[in-house]
Amino acid sequence: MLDKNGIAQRIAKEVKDGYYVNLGIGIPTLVANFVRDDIEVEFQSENGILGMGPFPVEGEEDADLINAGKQTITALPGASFFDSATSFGMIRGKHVDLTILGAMEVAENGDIANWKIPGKMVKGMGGAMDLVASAENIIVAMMHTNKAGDSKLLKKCSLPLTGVGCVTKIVTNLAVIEVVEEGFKLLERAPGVSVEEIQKATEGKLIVEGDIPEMIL
Amino acid sequence: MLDKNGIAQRIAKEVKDGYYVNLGIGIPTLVANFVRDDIEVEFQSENGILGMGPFPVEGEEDADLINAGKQTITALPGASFFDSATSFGMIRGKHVDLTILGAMEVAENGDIANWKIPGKMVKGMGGAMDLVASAENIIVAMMHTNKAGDSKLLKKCSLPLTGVGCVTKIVTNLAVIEVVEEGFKLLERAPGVSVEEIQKATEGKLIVEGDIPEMIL
Amino acid sequence: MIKKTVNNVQEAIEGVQDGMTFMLGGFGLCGIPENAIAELVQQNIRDITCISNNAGVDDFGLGLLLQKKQIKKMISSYVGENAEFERQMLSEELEVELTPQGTLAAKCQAAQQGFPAIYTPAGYGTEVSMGKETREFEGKMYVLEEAYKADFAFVKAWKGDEAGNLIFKGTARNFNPCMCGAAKITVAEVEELVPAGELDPNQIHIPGIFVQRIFQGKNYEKRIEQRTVKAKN
Amino acid sequence: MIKKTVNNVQEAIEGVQDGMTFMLGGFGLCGIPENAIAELVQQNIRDITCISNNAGVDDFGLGLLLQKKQIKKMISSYVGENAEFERQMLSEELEVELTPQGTLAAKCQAAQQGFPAIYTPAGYGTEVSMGKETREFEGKMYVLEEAYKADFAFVKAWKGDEAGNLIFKGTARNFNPCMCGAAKITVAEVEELVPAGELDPNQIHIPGIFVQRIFQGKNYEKRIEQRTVKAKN
Repeated sequence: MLDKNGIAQRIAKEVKDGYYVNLGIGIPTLVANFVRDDIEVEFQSENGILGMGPFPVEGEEDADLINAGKQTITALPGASFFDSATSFGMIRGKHVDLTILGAMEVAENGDIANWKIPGKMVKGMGGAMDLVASAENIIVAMMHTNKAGDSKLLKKCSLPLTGVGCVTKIVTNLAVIEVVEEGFKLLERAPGVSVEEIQKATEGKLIVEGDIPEMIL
Repeated sequence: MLDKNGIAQRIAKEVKDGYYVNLGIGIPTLVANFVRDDIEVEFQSENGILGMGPFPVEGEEDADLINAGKQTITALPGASFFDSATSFGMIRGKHVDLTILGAMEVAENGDIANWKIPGKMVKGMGGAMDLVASAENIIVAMMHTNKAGDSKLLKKCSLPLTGVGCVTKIVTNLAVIEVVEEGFKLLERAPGVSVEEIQKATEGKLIVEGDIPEMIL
Repeated sequence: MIKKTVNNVQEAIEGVQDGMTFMLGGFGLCGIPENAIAELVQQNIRDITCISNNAGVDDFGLGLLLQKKQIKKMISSYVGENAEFERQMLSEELEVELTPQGTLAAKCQAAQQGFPAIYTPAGYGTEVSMGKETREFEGKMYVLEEAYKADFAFVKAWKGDEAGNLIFKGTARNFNPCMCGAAKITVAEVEELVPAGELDPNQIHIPGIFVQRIFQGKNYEKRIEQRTVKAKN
Repeated sequence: MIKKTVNNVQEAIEGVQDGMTFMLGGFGLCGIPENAIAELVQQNIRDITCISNNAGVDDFGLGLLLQKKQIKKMISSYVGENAEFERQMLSEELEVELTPQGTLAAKCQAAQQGFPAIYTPAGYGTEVSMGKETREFEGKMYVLEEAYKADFAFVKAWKGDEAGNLIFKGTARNFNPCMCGAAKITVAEVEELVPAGELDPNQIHIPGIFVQRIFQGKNYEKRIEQRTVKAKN
């Protein structure tokens, strides 16, 4: 079973040379720490920077330089700043190669719900709806089940949707899953996790073909 | 009767303090020479400059600094450069206060034709269709009649239209005319030109109310 | 050159009235029009509709207007980090319209550039598109979103000149450029106001034609919401 | 940082084929991708559809491609100043689609930014809107214009860096930024190519994400179409 850093580490392997990547808040943010340093990757933050770097050294924080999580950041050589319309132009225009974000629920048809729980305080969708509506490669980083132990990989989302039929891959504490036409296709098991455990934690249709390898981090 | 410079000089009086102005090719370009220098005006050229200045001094021409007529120009203090999409955003968004352009024909309902003569070589509409479709204040600068002596102020345009119901004012070698709901309202006569002469040169409905003053340049 | 300078924030916001709709630049607390907000609080302008990506924090940014219950309606993409906001929203004192962030930016820019509406894929199939016209282009579904209308846009830039030309800094740019010229009157406050001719015309982010009034702001706090740092090596 | 540099124009235009659609930046002869055009002539790429505001002059710019009859179709707003163009158009060797200039810019930018179509008032009620969908918004009529599709966009910038970031100069900017990222592959040629980090990230006109290949151009002629000067006082 993986912890949050493990999930991030596994997702980092999906980041390929030459990718522009948008990282959501939470586990996705951790992915940056695990990307191989022999490939060329640039991180986009939708508030208006391409070429986002690590947190600044203490004392060098700049109030005018933050990421979409409102954290102080740095800009790497080759970075650029732009306005919000241009930023979402990049996203809508499919120039960002990979979007990694968290979710409360994913359905077997690729629907995602990650912005609203009816009856609870709603904080808003931020840029998530734009990201999932346009990106061609969307990886969800999340725990396989919620705090109550219920599956987050469902036949149908019960929460209000963020986007329809858009998720391509899911990396959880238990498994790597590809969303295919027929449902959740199991690709890899987390270290020490059995197919049965994954099956039990998955409400939606899980497709298990042949031997499922344990993931290599 | 006015010559081209006279028409430009009369139109210059329509340019008010604080106006952003787009000048078309031909007579409109001459208007800049006659604008009072005690008012604040900025000229926009749709190829991407605001704050356009006069032609450069010989030897200081810059191939990267031209107007929409492809002439070398200068930039005044406070100028800015921008791309074509932004430029037409200014125009479409009604931020340009006054558009002055030439025409082959204007109809009594404000239609304008100035880009195409069927059967002849067509050069294209350039930015004219965008300008007339969006500007709220459009002054046409032209001769009252064509070379054959036919009126260019018509009941209905015979040539393919550039825009519909958009012209607000017309300044010709003979008169200043406002386009109102009922037709061409005669506002001023050119020096030495009688109402009868204007009437004779106007095919569309000319509205003459009261005494028509001779224009003051 | 057309001069856009006004002497102070009071002159800059002249004409604001109760019940108006305002656009306010900024992302979180980054690049917000601090001076204009403070003056709206000061003048106690009420029943405001705010188009702003966020709603500030409890004691800063739009939170200051919320504290005094001056805001009737918020149009935003993300409104967390604000307890008073939450209280007013749950008690239905405050009307809230949540819009995807890219749609928000596009609807402002559409107003700026005279596009009556845009088609965006964001929100299709979600409650955001409920009651809205949708349409297919080449096998993909889009939602028709109309341009915003606003009475004033309040933006904050880094540098500006007398002609109203603006230059933003870093990610403090965000929504500010999209809102310039998107309201009837655009008010820009800048950290540094310079005479016309001092800014390179090639480096202007927003040409002065999109700005009606510009003034030199004061006492910028530029608060940081999440101070994240790494240790020195 | 993702490197976009290629060694020369040959590498830059690799993959171009007969029958493709190209976007080409520039207004008149100002800011045109001289190197890319010369290489398209050299490689005799034929049956091209060109989306370009103008068509060059007889012996420069797109006129060079016209001379060799490489262009099948021109999509432009203004095509005067070119006798060979006129001859081919009148003899129907060349197909011509005339589009209002602002619509041309907007259709390129829509492709760049993932908008499937835009509504513009330009051309409503004229032959440009014939056969196109029109629609009323708040009492004004608009024409629906779909985003362009192109295989390559060839643009020319003043400065660029290895990451593909571009800065344009003066009115040589024009259509170039709108076309970046609006085609499957965007090729930028620059007068000065610098290492990443040398350009101020605040002053980038086009972020490198919109550019696939960048190279240092050569032998820029930068011809002036209308040399207009005033006498020295």
